[in-house]
Amino acid sequence: MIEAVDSYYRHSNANVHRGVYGLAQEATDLFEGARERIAAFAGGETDTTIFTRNATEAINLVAYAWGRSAVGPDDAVLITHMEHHSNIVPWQILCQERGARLRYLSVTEDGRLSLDELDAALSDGRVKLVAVAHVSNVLGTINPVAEIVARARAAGAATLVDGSQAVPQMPVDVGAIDADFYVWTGHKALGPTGIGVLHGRRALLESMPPFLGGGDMIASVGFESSTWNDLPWKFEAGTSPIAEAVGLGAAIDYLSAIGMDAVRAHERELTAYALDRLEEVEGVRAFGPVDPDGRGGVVSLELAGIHPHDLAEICDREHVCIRAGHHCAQPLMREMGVPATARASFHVYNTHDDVDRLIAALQTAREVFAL
Amino acid sequence: MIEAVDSYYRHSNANVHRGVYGLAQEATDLFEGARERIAAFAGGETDTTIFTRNATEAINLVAYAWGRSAVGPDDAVLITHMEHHSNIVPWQILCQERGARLRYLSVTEDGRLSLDELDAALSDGRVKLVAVAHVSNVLGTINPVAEIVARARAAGAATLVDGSQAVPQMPVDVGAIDADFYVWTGHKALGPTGIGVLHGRRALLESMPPFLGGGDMIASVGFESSTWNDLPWKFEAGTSPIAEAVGLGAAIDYLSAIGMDAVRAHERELTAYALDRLEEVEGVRAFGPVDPDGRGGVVSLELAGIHPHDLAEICDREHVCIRAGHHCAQPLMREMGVPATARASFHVYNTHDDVDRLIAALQTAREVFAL
Amino acid sequence: MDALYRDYILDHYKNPRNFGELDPHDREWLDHNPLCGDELGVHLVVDEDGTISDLRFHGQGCAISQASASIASEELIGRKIDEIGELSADWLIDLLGIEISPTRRKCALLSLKVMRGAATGDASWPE
Amino acid sequence: MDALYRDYILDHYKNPRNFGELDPHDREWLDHNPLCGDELGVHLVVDEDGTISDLRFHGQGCAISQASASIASEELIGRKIDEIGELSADWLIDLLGIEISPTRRKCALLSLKVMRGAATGDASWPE
Ligand SMILES: Cc1ncc(COP(=O)(O)O)c(C=O)c1O
Ligand SMILES: Cc1ncc(COP(=O)(O)O)c(C=O)c1O
Repeated sequence: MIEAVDSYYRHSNANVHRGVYGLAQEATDLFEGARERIAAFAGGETDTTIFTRNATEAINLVAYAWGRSAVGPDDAVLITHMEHHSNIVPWQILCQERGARLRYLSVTEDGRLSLDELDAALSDGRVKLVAVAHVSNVLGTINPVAEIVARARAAGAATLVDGSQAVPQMPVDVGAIDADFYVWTGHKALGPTGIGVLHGRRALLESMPPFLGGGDMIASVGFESSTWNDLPWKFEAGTSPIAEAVGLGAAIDYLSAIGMDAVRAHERELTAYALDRLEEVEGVRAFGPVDPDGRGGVVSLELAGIHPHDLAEICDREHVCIRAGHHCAQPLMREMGVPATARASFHVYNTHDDVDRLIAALQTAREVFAL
Repeated sequence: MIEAVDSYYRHSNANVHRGVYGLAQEATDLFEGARERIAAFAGGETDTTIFTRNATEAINLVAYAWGRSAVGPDDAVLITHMEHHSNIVPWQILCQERGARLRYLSVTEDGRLSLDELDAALSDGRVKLVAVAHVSNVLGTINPVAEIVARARAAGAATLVDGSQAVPQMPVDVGAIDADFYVWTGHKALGPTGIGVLHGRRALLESMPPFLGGGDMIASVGFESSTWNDLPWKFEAGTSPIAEAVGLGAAIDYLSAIGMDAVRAHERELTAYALDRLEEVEGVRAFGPVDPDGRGGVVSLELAGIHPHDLAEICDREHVCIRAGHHCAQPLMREMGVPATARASFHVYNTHDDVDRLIAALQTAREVFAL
Repeated sequence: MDALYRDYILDHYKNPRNFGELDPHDREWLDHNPLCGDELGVHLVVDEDGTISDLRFHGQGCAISQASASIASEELIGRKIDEIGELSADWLIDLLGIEISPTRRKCALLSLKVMRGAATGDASWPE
Repeated sequence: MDALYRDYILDHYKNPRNFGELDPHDREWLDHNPLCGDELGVHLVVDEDGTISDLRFHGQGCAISQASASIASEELIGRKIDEIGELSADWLIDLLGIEISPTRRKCALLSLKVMRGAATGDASWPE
């Protein structure tokens, strides 16, 4: 990935879509070629695959360009207690602006959603959108998104799936999930910062007004008004994240070469091993589903008597990187009754050794804290 | 710049602002350190210097978060015929949505704005915002933005200056210009794609609602509503353009080392030389101010009998990169009565030789077209 | 001699055949190349038996797009309107007789796109 | 022995002094550390002559922020409320007696920020 970004800047650095000279053409080919591969990687179509700055911007794009006209007073937006702030705050802002209600699905003791509760929430017909994470960034839960989408659609609601944690760690086919909007983010998929992806349903994208106005998203600009470019460019204003797309393209090539089935198997295996070994450490509680088949490669935990913040500091000294905090999921923290958690993430580059070192670091922390 | 991005990814790749471990701290320091230097480079303050995806997003941020409440029916937004689409389309969308009027200042024969016309346009007190380019990307015109800002303020209008072309090529002091909003873009300043900059007046930024909702821009997230983070993060939702900021930081360090006075002198000198030599080529018309003191380092031209598109193709074969097209300034093209122009840009890495090669390429084009 | 800007291409560019408008006309179509802003419009007069009896194009663009329109116009007058939908990108590029790089392909094909649009209402790019 | 998590720091963390609330109280302040979410609130009772006669803090956070609040609370009871605004970051860090890395600085200083806020209304971070 680093090599691809680097080589782009050294050899093909010219603005895409503009000018006829050779360098610009090369940049366009690299950029649009990356789009094609990135779309295919997630099972999407090229021209309904829109590049944004990150997943957050992709969700806001939907909240502004689709939500401002589709959600009105008395309507509701349904999200869940396990969402990332990026999939909460845009809907709070939308609902406040439009006088709509924000509803939440709760999370069970073992970190899952209930389809019965979903049906109940949909039953009064007010829900215009269901927005849900494919994989929780705190609990690791893999949600049954295809089923959720089907039930929402049957109830007349549109759907947005936040795949930021899913796309990097398991085979994802957005065509099969069939949500109206599916978003993910580059930097979680071993790609660079500065790029996110929105796969949208063509009919919706075509009927939506644009979000950001500016260069590239127009067909022609008159004095009073303008006409919009075709998909996907209608939603990509200004200079595109060219190097970022090239870098993300290289990242998904790397993941494809390993094979997403293999990536998933590896993460399942490491997570299962970690859940097992964590039981050895006194005072540890791991959040989320107990069955490794139902969860991705993150484990959030709490160690009685040690604040997550201190735990992360001690692990860091032992060269084990874990993240402590609310993980941009304050509502979930509140529901779980903890101020924060410590979270270990596993990916293709991690091994059983890393899990062993984590366990050792947790034991060290207990010693430091004289527990 | 490439080295800085590369080294960031290799050595400090961790999400900013999150987690206590060392890598994250290092990334935060790099990112916020880059913000400090980038702000100082343009004469802005650190915490009112907001990173966006590009200049386009910065302008849209203002149009949404400030414009939606500040501009109402019967109000007007005043822009000019020489704006880039990025500084036109967001205002068209805003005006259409709010029932406001979009007014234009015209461009004189020699590519300049008239302050008298500005005063006349402001005189009825309806103008709520004046948005103007600091330097035109087509004509090269350096607009008297401090004067424009002062007159707009006296008439009760807010101001936005699009400095995308100015910051890279001349000393800019946004404090002295004193516009309410000043935006620019990274990739024009020898920096990476995927980053733009908004310098905003503190009082306005504090009173504006946020634009994009999500991670990092919140102080705390409740179930129904949230509270916002301090400046500048209130306007930076989701994962920040970390590598991009580091890269842009390196780019401005490079420019600072040369010295922006020296950069400006070099570009002035090359532009003057180019304007001189262009007179040798039969049929050439150069657009924009004739006095090199009043213009930056771009020269748009037309060559009678050869479409700009063909001109760019022939120059490309001669290894001279010029851009042909509307340069995201269709209204200006219409005003100038041309479908497109060919444009040469000069920067620190260009020399008199490059100008000579341009002139030779134009002569070759005339031969190919048997003129 | 230049491989792209051949004499006859430049000749068609400088002296376009069938340039202008037709009033009245039976069919018309207007389109542009979003990459470079070239615009091309066409007017057709169609006989009762479906023959294109007259055709004029107007607009502005580069040498390739203008010459392409001029050359194509000569070929299309006298053809049946039903045939136009069948004409492929290759047909036109062969007709032009020059090597078209991927970058300039849309310049060359805009004329066929517009003429096909007028004949069939199909707004897609010729393949 | 650990240079950061010294015995007396852990002792203050595990057995915080002056933890809780005071009702009634004369002054209160609540704030948090945006980096990690630590929250700290404080209640003060102030004598007629301006002496802090009682103080309780509540909230949750890491060992450093809790121990810092506990240690500071012992120092502040009995002081004049007017003095609190003068107390510097260095004063508190010296008091803690441990080496604070830049990353943990805000953890250590949150207690002083909150206590200063209650005394003076100043919401800035101590320098
Ligand atoms: C004057 C001007 N404004 C705005 C822009 C838009 O910049 P960006 O595409 O990075 O948003 C540009 C550059 O392309 C420009 O030259
Ligand atoms: C589940 C989930 N949603 C959304 C995001 C937001 O991604 P970004 O910050 O790149 O917009 C993240 C990652 O940080 C995430 O884990």
